[in-house]
Amino acid sequence: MDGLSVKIGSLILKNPVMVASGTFGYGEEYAQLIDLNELGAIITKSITVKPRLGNPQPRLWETQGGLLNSIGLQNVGLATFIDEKLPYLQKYDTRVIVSIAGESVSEYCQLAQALKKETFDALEVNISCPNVQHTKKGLFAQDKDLSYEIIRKAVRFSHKPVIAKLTPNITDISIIAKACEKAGAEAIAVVNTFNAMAVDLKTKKPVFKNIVAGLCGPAIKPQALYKVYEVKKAVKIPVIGMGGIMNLNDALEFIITGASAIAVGVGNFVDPKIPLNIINGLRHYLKDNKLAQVKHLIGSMTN
Amino acid sequence: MDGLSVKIGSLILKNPVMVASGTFGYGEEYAQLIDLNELGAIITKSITVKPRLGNPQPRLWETQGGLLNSIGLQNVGLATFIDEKLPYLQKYDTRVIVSIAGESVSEYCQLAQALKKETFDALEVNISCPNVQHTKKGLFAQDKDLSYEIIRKAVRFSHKPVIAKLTPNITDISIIAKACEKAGAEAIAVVNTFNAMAVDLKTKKPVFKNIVAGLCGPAIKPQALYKVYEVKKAVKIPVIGMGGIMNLNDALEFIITGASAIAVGVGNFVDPKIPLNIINGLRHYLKDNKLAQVKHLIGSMTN
Amino acid sequence: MRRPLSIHLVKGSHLEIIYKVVGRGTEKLAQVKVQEKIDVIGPLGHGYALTAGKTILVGGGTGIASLAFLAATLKNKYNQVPIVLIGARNKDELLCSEAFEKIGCTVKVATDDGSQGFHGLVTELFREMAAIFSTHPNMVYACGPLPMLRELVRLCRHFRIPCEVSLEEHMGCGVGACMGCVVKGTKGEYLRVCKDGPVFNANEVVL
Amino acid sequence: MRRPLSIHLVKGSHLEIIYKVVGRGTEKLAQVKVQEKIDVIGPLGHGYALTAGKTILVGGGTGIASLAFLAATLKNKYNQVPIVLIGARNKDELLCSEAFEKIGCTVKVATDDGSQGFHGLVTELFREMAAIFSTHPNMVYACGPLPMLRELVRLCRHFRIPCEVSLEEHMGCGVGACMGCVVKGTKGEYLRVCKDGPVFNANEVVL
Ligand SMILES: Cc1cc2nc3c(=O)[nH]c(=O)nc-3n(C[C@H](O)[C@H](O)[C@H](O)COP(=O)(O)OP(=O)(O)OC[C@H]3O[C@@H](n4cnc5c(N)ncnc54)[C@H](O)[C@@H]3O)c2cc1C
Ligand SMILES: Cc1cc2nc3c(=O)[nH]c(=O)nc-3n(C[C@H](O)[C@H](O)[C@H](O)COP(=O)(O)OP(=O)(O)OC[C@H]3O[C@@H](n4cnc5c(N)ncnc54)[C@H](O)[C@@H]3O)c2cc1C
Ligand SMILES: Cc1cc2nc3c(=O)[nH]c(=O)nc-3n(C[C@H](O)[C@H](O)[C@H](O)COP(=O)(O)O)c2cc1C
Ligand SMILES: Cc1cc2nc3c(=O)[nH]c(=O)nc-3n(C[C@H](O)[C@H](O)[C@H](O)COP(=O)(O)O)c2cc1C
Ligand code: FES
Ligand code: FES
Repeated sequence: MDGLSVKIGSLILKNPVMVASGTFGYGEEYAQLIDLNELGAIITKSITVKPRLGNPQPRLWETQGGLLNSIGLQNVGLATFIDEKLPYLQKYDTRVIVSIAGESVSEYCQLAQALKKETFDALEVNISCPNVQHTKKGLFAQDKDLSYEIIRKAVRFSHKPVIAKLTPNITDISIIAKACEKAGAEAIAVVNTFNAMAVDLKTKKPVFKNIVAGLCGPAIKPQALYKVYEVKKAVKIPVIGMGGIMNLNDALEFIITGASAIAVGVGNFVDPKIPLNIINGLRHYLKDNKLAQVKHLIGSMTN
Repeated sequence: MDGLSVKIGSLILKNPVMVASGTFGYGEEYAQLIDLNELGAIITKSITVKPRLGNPQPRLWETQGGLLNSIGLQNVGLATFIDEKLPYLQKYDTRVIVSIAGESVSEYCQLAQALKKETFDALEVNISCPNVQHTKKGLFAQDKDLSYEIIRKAVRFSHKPVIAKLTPNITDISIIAKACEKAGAEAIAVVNTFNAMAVDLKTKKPVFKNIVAGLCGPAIKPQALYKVYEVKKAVKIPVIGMGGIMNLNDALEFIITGASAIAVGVGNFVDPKIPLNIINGLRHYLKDNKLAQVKHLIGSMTN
Repeated sequence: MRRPLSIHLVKGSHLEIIYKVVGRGTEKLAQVKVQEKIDVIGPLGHGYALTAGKTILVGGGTGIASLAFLAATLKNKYNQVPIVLIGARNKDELLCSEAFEKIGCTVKVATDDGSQGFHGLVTELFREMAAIFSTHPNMVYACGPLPMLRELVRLCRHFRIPCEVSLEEHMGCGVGACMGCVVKGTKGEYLRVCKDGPVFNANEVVL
Repeated sequence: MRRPLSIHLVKGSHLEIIYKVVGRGTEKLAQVKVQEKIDVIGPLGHGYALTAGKTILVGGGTGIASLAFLAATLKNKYNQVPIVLIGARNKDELLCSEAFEKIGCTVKVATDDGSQGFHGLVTELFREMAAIFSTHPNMVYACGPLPMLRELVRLCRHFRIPCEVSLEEHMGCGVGACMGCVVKGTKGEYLRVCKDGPVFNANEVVL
């Protein structure tokens, strides 16, 4: 043991570095570029009951320090995921966290139940994707009652540790975090992308057909960090931090603020080695600072 | 006339380019660097009833594509503003918009009333500064009733066109925008800074004593633009757009999305000539695209 | 974020690329000094399906860059050189024609302003040629701006010539994981330019 | 965002600056090529208050850069050169001592590791000297890291020597408009490093 191990609820990770949902597919492509066994965990692309086509192109647009995406949850759907994607991931010595996204409470139940007998380590319940329609009023994760209900049922039906993934597009994220904690979530993942948009000046049209898209990347890091801080203050369960993490220092900021683990999203696009660089960096950081365990760093921020 | 003139409620500006509150002081310092007469309007640093010391240093921290600030509304206070700062600004051939910030509804009334007999063009009511305490539950601009009340009274007591400046730290900004419109605001300014933070890894302390600080700059532009879009859809009164505007193209994105005027904030720090460059750029853009009036561009986005 | 670029030519252990400076990324690339190391991932996706016999390459703008490697490969494999049609705005923006001539290709040029070769669009040049072909080509390979490709695919359908197009989309991961770089497929599904392409058979995609 | 840097020396129509590459901004600056133009605003704020008679300059790290210009100015104006104390981590990080010697100053060096001159902090060197001064200096001018300045100001108070310090803070506008770059003043108010400083009398500020 090299002191990197952390606990997320009942889940023990060999190190606190994950790859974020939607940026790593189901691992296959990146397996050719890095050793997946090194990762603390892989969070899969969110899957839906039926395969989803996703949104029309363009789906990506670079902004200063950030990336806008409007994928619209294109994915292979539950059945193909179970048949083809999950078996592939099971071969690796890393935690597999399956992300699910439903269009209604009952779809979440269906997903959780169908996955119950499968072999993987935790369920991330994505109630915060800005690129698909949730309710008429907004995202599930903007409504404390719906958040509670979805997480409660996911916990009940899946029999796996449940991680609730929240949106930062909210006045007070602590209310939703508390509702999810009460519903039985073992951890809170913070954050999904920020609502944003861009205009194509040549056509005077919004770049994205949906107008709104999700902003991620270093641009949002200071905001994501503050959301982690707010959630950490509000709940007792562990927080998984993400948003613009590109290097060791970014990861340390999140961990010191209170994240028990972190995830790299768009960083994988910039350089697939970033997660491994962070893991190695943490190892050196512990040694250089004579710390035995990375877990002693979690929430070590003083004022 | 060169086609740059726009109307913000009852206020006519010679061009749609303003400088944002808090980034331009009371104009004196920048007068040595650029010709203030060229500007569409100057929005002054928010003033409070009493002079404010502001927050302890550090107050600024650069992030990727952004700047965190925690000034805490340091300002000379109402009396000195009226005696020393306002007379200076009145000498210039530009619109002067006075920004006010109160700690309570009654302070806003006091500010509006005291300014009633002074000569300036509009009142910007800042109900959205993240660096000072508003109510126990959050910012004034996160509460639709308080927003309504403050704007209503500012309109009644000041007898000037009132601009409501809103926070982006909210689930649904359209609710607040509508409340302000109903209260008699002639325009909505969007956006103030985003809640964010940073950790100093050397000390493992938050960079800012308050922990939270306000993020501005190009990093937030896609988010700010979407807030402008949301507000524009919700209200009939004009919108003043700001957030990361650094050049002509940024300004055009905001105008095409629906802003009747735009403001440059942290851009002034990077290059004090940015507002003038945008004004000149707009002039050329109109010519190159054979457009008579910049106002025809406002909200010209199609889908 | 990384920038997708095509391989222009392979010379021994060297790769050549040709690119146009259009924004921040390519500007930075242009500032890279000789001997400086840069980090590259590739080659990614799959290229043109090689076809023996008479082939035609149609390129517009920087799109032409990726076709030289194809021409060289076709020559090596089948000992037959393709006919090359190059479109450009004007004489000065014309790229690579020597590279093709060196390979031994017949090169025909079209410029929008008539400053060299055919006066008009490269697709118009193609139409004129296709109308009088003695033997239909086995394949048209094309790379260039979307409007050019769209028109070319229309013409190829009309003349019943098989056609492969190399497409561009904004990319995220570049390896097929993020679903960011899609184009609409003819079966209604979205195909990834980075992994399923960038070269597609014209029958596979809706442009 | 712009980066605040001090003027090291003025030579005719040239300005010299000395800076340390610590992050992105100074890295970029280091890549600027000879003859390339950069945009500069300045000089901003106000410098040291010139004092005739015996003066001492104390500098640590890159802080020393701003003191050479002061030394030259004092010499020109009063025809008297200051004593200069320079602190550095080690011999290799020592800056500018020749520049001061050229002006004619007596230069004393302190290094943390004793690799040159006095072994210890420059403030310790100062204390030893101050204890045995025949005539007290009229002014101590100092620029360097905060802990050094803090200790120096304490010593100056103790020995009743007037002292001016040049301070650093993260800056926004750089012209006095944004209130971003403040230090606490002794009257409880916040002073702007960019406009009210960067040089302050030690009595004005709480370090
Ligand atoms: C498969 C493929 C092969 C290509 N081969 C070549 C080549 O050989 N030579 C060449 O000059 N160009 C080629 N391009 C286009 C090249 O990738 C873009 O010109 C380049 O990405 C522009 O980056 P920038 O930072 O300079 O421009 P910016 O405008 O600053 O880029 C902003 C964003 O837009 C994206 N972008 C801009 N233009 C394009 C485009 N046409 N396609 C995809 N994304 C774009 C960038 O990747 C970035 O995310 C190719 C594109 C693809 C998809
Ligand atoms: C009045 C004044 C005079 C200075 N004179 C000199 C000089 O002559 N030579 C020299 O080498 N350095 C000098 N400095 C320090 C110099 O400004 C910083 O080293 C530089 O800004 C670091 O920028 P960076 O982008 O390389 O570092 P980064 O760490 O990437 O900078 C990130 C942010 O921190 C700010 N920052 C970092 N260090 C400092 C600092 N010490 N003071 C203020 N802001 C900082 C930057 O401005 C930027 O906003 C001076 C500072 C001040 C305030
Ligand atoms: C292309 C792309 C696709 C994404 N898809 C999903 C998804 O399917 N489910 C999900 O929960 N989050 C998704 N996200 C959000 C990321 O998991 C992550 O929360 C966000 O990007 C912030 O992290 P980053 O700044 O490191 O990218 C996606 C992000 C990107 C860029
Ligand atoms: C240093 C600083 C001080 C500010 N002070 C104020 C203020 O007093 N009142 C206010 O309404 N907004 C204030 N703002 C917010 C700006 O007016 C503007 O809304 C915000 O910075 C977004 O624009 P930008 O990204 O162009 O800077 C301040 C911003 C900065 C950077
Ligand atoms: S760029 Fe990610 S799938 Fe093609
Ligand atoms: S940097 Fe703005 S007041 Fe000093």
